[in-house]
Amino acid sequence: MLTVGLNHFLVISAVLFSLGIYGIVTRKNAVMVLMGIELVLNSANINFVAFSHYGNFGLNGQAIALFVIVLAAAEAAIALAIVLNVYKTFAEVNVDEIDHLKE
Amino acid sequence: MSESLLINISIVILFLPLLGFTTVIFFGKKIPKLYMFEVAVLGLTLLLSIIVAYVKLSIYDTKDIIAAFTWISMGNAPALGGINIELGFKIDNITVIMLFVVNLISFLVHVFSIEYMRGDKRYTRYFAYLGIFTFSMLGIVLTHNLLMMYIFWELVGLSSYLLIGFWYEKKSASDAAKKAFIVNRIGDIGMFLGILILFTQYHTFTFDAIYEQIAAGNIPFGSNAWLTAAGILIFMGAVGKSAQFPLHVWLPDAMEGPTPVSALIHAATMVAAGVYLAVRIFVMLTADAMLVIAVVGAVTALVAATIALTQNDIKKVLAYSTVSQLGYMVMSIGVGAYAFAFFHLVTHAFFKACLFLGSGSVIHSMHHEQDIRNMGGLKKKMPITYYTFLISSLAISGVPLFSGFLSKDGILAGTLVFGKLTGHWLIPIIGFAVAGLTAFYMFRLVIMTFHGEPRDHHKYDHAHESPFVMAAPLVVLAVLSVFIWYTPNPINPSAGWVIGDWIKTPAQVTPLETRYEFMKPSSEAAKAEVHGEVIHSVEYTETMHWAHYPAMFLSLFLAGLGILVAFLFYQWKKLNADKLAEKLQGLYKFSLNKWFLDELYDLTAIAGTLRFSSILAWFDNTIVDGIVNGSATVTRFTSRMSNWFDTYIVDGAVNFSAFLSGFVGLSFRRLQTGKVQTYIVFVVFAIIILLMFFKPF
Amino acid sequence: MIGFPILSLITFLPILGMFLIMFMKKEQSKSIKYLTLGITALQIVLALVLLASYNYSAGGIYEEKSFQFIEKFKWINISGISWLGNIKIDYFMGIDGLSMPMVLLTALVSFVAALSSWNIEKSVKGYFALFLLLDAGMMGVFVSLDFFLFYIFWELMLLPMYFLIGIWGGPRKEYAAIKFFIYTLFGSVFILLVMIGLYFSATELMADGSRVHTFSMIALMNPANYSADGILSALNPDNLRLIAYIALFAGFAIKIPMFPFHTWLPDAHVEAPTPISVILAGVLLKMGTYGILRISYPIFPDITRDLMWYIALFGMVNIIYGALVALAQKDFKKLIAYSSVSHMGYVLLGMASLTTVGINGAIFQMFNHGTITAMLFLIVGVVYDRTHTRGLNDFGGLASQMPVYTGFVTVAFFAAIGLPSMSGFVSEALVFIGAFGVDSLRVLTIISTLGILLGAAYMLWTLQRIFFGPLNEKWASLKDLDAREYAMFIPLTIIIIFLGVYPSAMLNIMNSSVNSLVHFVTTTVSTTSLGGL
Amino acid sequence: MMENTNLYHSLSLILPEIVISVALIVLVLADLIFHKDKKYIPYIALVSILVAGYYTLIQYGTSGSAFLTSGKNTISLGMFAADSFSIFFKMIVLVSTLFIVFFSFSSEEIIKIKDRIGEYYALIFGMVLGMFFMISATDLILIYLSMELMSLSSYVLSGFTKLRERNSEAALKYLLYGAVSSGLMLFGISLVYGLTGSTNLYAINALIQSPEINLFTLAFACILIFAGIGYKISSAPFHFWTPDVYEGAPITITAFLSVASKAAGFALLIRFIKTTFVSYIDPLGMWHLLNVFDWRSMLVAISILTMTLGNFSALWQNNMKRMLAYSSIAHAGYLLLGLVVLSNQGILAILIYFSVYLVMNLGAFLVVMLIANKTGSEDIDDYDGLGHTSPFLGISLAIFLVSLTGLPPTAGFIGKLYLFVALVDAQMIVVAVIALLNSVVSLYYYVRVLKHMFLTKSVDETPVVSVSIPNIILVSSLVFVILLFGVYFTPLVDAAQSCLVILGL
Repeated sequence: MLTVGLNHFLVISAVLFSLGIYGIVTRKNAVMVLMGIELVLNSANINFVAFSHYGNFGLNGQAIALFVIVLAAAEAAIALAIVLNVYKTFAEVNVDEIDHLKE
Repeated sequence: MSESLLINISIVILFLPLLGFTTVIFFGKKIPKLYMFEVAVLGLTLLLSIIVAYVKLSIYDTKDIIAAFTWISMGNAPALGGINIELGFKIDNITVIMLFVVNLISFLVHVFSIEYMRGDKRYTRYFAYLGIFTFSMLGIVLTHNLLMMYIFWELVGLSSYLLIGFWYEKKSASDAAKKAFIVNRIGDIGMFLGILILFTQYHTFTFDAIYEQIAAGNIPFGSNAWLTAAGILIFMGAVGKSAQFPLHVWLPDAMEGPTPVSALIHAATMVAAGVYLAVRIFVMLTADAMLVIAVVGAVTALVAATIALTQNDIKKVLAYSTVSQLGYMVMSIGVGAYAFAFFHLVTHAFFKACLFLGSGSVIHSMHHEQDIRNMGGLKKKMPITYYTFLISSLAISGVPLFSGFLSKDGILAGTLVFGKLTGHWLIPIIGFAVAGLTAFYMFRLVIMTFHGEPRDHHKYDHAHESPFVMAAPLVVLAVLSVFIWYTPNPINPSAGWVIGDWIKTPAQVTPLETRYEFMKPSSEAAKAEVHGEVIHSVEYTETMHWAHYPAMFLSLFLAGLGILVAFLFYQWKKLNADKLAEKLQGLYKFSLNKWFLDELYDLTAIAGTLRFSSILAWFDNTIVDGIVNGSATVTRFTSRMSNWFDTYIVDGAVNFSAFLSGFVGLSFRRLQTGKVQTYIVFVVFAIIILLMFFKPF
Repeated sequence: MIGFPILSLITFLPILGMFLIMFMKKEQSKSIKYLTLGITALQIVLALVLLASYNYSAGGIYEEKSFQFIEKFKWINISGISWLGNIKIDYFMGIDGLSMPMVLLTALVSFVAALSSWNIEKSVKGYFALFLLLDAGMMGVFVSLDFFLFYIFWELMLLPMYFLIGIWGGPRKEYAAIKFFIYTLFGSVFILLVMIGLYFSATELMADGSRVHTFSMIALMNPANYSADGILSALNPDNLRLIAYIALFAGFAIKIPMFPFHTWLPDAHVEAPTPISVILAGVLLKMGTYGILRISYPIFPDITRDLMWYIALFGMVNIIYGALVALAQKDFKKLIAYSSVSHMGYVLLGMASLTTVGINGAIFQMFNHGTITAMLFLIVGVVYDRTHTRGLNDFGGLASQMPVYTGFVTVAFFAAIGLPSMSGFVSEALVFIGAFGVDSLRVLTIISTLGILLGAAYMLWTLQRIFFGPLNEKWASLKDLDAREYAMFIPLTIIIIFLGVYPSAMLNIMNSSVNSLVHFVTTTVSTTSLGGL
Repeated sequence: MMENTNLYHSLSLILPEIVISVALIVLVLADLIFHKDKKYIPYIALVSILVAGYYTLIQYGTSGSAFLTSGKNTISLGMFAADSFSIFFKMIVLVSTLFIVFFSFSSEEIIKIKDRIGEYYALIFGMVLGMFFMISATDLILIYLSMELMSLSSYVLSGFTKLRERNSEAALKYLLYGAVSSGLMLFGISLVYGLTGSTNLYAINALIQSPEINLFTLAFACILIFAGIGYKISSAPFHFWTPDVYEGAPITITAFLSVASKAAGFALLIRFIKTTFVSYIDPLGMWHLLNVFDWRSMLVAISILTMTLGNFSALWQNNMKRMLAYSSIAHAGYLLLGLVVLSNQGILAILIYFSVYLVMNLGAFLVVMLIANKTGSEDIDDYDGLGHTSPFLGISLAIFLVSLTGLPPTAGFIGKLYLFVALVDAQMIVVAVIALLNSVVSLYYYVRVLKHMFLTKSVDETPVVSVSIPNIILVSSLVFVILLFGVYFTPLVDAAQSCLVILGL
């Protein structure tokens, strides 16, 4: 019987992390990029919780995960505000096109 | 008159012309009459130098008077000991005779110039320059050390430069001045190096101190070769100043200066300074050095004489004759005929000055015509000039009863002895050949100028005898070209004052093994004496006796032959010079073009240096500046390696910084795309790369 | 000895002047000029006061007590628990025979340059303020005995120089200015590095018996002050003294400028306005050689002895190369610039000899080159002011048009050629005598003497091209010198000739110090152990 | 009881942070209350800064750890360290905030948004609060949280004025880049947590000495965490946001980011490495690291890369702000040099350098702002002839730039001097040479500005930039400080010397 162990969580976390990075790098829409960031944050969260659980480190890890979730929410709020602002200025949210500031 | 008074008067003699120079150069523009002050100053120095000469030769004739002071003192230098550079004056017989000669000729030239230069727009400045020349020349004469010799050596170079280029509006004049200075510098470098060798060893510049050390067996760097080198190098100074082969090329060009200047500087005094220097260092010359000197002198005498044969410019002929005669003197030093070298210097000074002033007189009356082919028949118009010129020509040709015969005969006898004792027969052969050539070209000159029919009637008609102030110096000098001033016996100079009493060949101080046999002392007693007169070996004395008459008759014969041939060609037209020239066209051209030496130098040394310098300048601009700065060349080279370089670098980059910043900066810039996702990709890659490099195993 | 801090005064007087100028109105250009002139004149007076009370027999160099007019007090003194952050810097000034001639030179050249700045019209205020700042920096370099202080003054000159060339210069001024700036900065970062390295390697004994790290040059010279683990201590088997020496030397060499670091010089000179060229050639170049003599030599005597042949080699290359390149120039000013390269080669050659005669000659040459080249650049300036061209082939026959000027030119040119009776001869002769006396340098010296030939060649050729021959009709209305120009030329001419006739006037000042220097450099064993610490 | 003392003690240690938090609340409230006339709001900010400064300074000499938790091995595992090191950096942050408030008075960009000025200051105080915690944080979670607090405020601020496209673009880029960086860092933190079971730095220091630690994972985590901090201090290769954001953001914020947030980042990095990885400090002040990760090599590489990249890229810039951005990257490289020597001497150098950098960089930004106020341009080409028409600004900027180059007699030289002293002391000569050559390169672009101001003739009329009296005083005081510290730096070094204590070993 398959026991779900630390490694499984770590694999999932790694996959999520990679997907997040992939999303950040490839998505054109700013909102999609933001979602990629969420994936990265949550992959870390999985780590925290999993380590906390399997490593007998107490509840610290899970508390951290809560902090991160809250912060992620705040970040998302600010991010969406900024994206909105960008949309008002550029009339689009394609991060590829927003490259006026460069060499 | 006490010794100190004597030396003080000599110092006054030295500085009076400087006073004249400063006065005239600063105030001459405001007070044009000031040139008379300069002439008066020279009159005074002449008077004083006659007094000094008289006192010295009559009272102190065997005693040298020296006064010195410390010029630079460096205290007790580590590892070197006390370094004190002394300057000072030495008065011996040679000095006072030179003092007299220089001042006399200088004074006469001053007088002559009053008329000759009249109307020149820089009239007063001319006299100022003469003043500074006289000062410098007297400095050379009076010095007791090599450094001061070098200092004044350069100063005469300066005055010579100024006077040759006096009419600087003419390009040829300023060219000649420049050439004179630079060619002289070549010799001076040698002289300077020679002085350096001596100073390094002895920490003094004083002649006597150096000779004492050498006599004591202390030779430079412990090697006779260095001693020889020192002698030859110092002699290089003489090669430059006395216009010896191969540095003689400046002297004929120097004739661009005013003719009285040529008489004073480029015939009688300054060019003789080289011989004077050689006389001064004679005692430290090794046999090898002497041989070199003899050969240089002989070659110079021959080369110059052959060139003089075909020249048509009156001053050029005289110039080459000067070079040739200087060659004689130098050769004479080289063969050990010390006294005759100096004697010839003195006699030559008078008759050559006379010749030049005579030519000046001719040129003046012919309105600056210098080509003898346009002269002729001037004898009637200018009798004083003609006779003085003739007397001097006889003197230079070595005709008895004239001074030149006395000195030249001595030299020729000396070469003959040298040839016999050492086997170097070529030197006497050249010596005698040149004697014949000299007689020929001098009389060619005399005949072409004064005899026969005038060839340019227009100029001839305007020709006239020169006024008194020009004629008088000629007469004085011509008179001084007669034997009686030097010896009562017209065929034996040794019976006279100069050779018999005043000038004695000094014993050499060089290590015995480096001397010629005949320069070695004849006895143990003589060996101990440092400054004594040389007491020649018996062999030498015998040879001298043997050589006396053959030399005299041979030289007489050759001189006579030369004069005869000259008359055959030019006076009586029995022989045709032009036809001969055509027949021997190659030789003729060779002589006319001065052995093509100027061309040779132009093509090699001068063009080479200029070419090299422009290559270096290019090198400096492109490569040196480039490498430190980075260079277009390098950039271009690198650019070939990659197209990318071409596009981004070569356009803008000229120097290394741009090259480097182009490379680094641009590649960095390319990363800055403005696309945030690209940046994030870079971050991810950066993390991976960092991990690869800094992973712990 | 003088009661008041005369060295500080002579150094900071120009800074005071700079502030005064800053508070003057733009329109008062005449008063600004007179103020500057007055300040430089005052500097000369102070320098003469120094000279009057100068003790000729005091050696200086490595012995603090034989320096003169010493001003020393604590400037920065940070002491922590351990040595951490602990930097002791003294405000330490004093002069000896090495610096006295340079102080005189700086005062003189600044004065002359101020005079020749008279026809500056553009932003007068800024020009003279920067000019005075530059002056202060130069003076400071020559009187500082603390390495740190020295370095501050050394760098202080860069910026004013940059602006003076960059704003008031010729057509390619910006390029020349930045090139100068970059080159010199490049050199000085090496100096900085070596300075820090030295700081760590040596300590100074304080009055209370403790030992602290120090920037004092004099303390750094004493091998007994080095601890065995210092990276620049000869006791340390892995010491970096050779590399440090080369780095330091390179830093100074750029200023000299030594081949192949010299290429900034022609550009800077050609573009700089006349007075700045005068200062550049007259004073700034000397700082390089002064630095080597003051710092490299006594602090690294062992390496100096090892490398003297190479220094002489570079001296020789400078002499010959500079002269040859000068020969090919078509621009009057560039020619003079390259002649500077050549003439500074003599200084290097003389220094390399490590003998009293040679080093005396080198320092004397520094002074003489200062006066002579200053005069040469003034000469270029005079003709450029009038004709606005510097092409050697654009002239001809000026001698008849401007006889007095030609007279001064002749003096300056022949001085540059090294004609006896002018100061340049004595120093060159001493350099050659000194270098020739050293067995290993003899061949180099012999080759170097070619420099006097080439020097004569390019100088006389120039003289001919500009002044002789028929008058170029274009210049038929040129005026001869005016009173101000007389005032620039006469003092220099007098000094050049005076020192040529009586060189002891200057040589006596430096002689004791040179003897100490030579003694110190040739005999000091750098591995003397400190013991303890 | 125990817990309460602990809490009170902790609160006394975070008094400055409390002041900032209160000020933040007051500002928000004031913004609501004075919604008509908001001209008093900046003064509230000023007063708060002064009060916070006061409370920071009186902490001098105390050293303690706040919010202790009783861990397994030791009892004093606080997550907040109050020590002199943090006081120094907090003062740097406060001083720069003070200047930013002054700048904001006269910045045209900020004046245009005066109706939102309350939010503006509130956000700035949010940043300050974040920085304060960053400076003192000794727990990975506090580190993460404080960084996020600061970042979130700064994202908004960089696009705050919304006057031009570039504001929004800067905000978006900063946001995305920052979020990804903090995400990476968080992932790193989670790995560290997994390896050690703790987020407290002291505890981690003890735990990673265990031989069972997977060094590869640790290295990965370290690099990820460094990526997070490296982006804050804009060290290569995590600097890419810097030029774009600096150019796009309002100039006051750019100045603030370039000094204060960099200071906080450096404080954090130093404390993180020191607390987590040092095994012991020898009497000479050299740090000896645990043999788990080769920080020194990595930092050397990154430092050299950073300064080289910053300097060489700056050569090409035509926009003053962008050039100063690259220059600030280069300076981050120099500052990292102080860390790579891993010694107290190096930290001292960093402290000194930062104080100097604060003055000269703010000075440069101030002058650029004053010029931009008038001309509306930050292009270097538009500076042509400015030195002649506005000599005061020209000369001041020249002095700031010379100081940034590091030439004596300016304070910038002293900063560099101490850095090189530290490097030579640690015998890292080659690195020192590279750094010195870099500073030669930097001369090019700084002098280029001088060239445009003084050497180049303007094509068209150069405007005369007049400066108000307060600004003259402000600029002159900065110039004065630069020159004073250039020739007399004893007080500066003394202050820095007394602030070297980093709580822990």
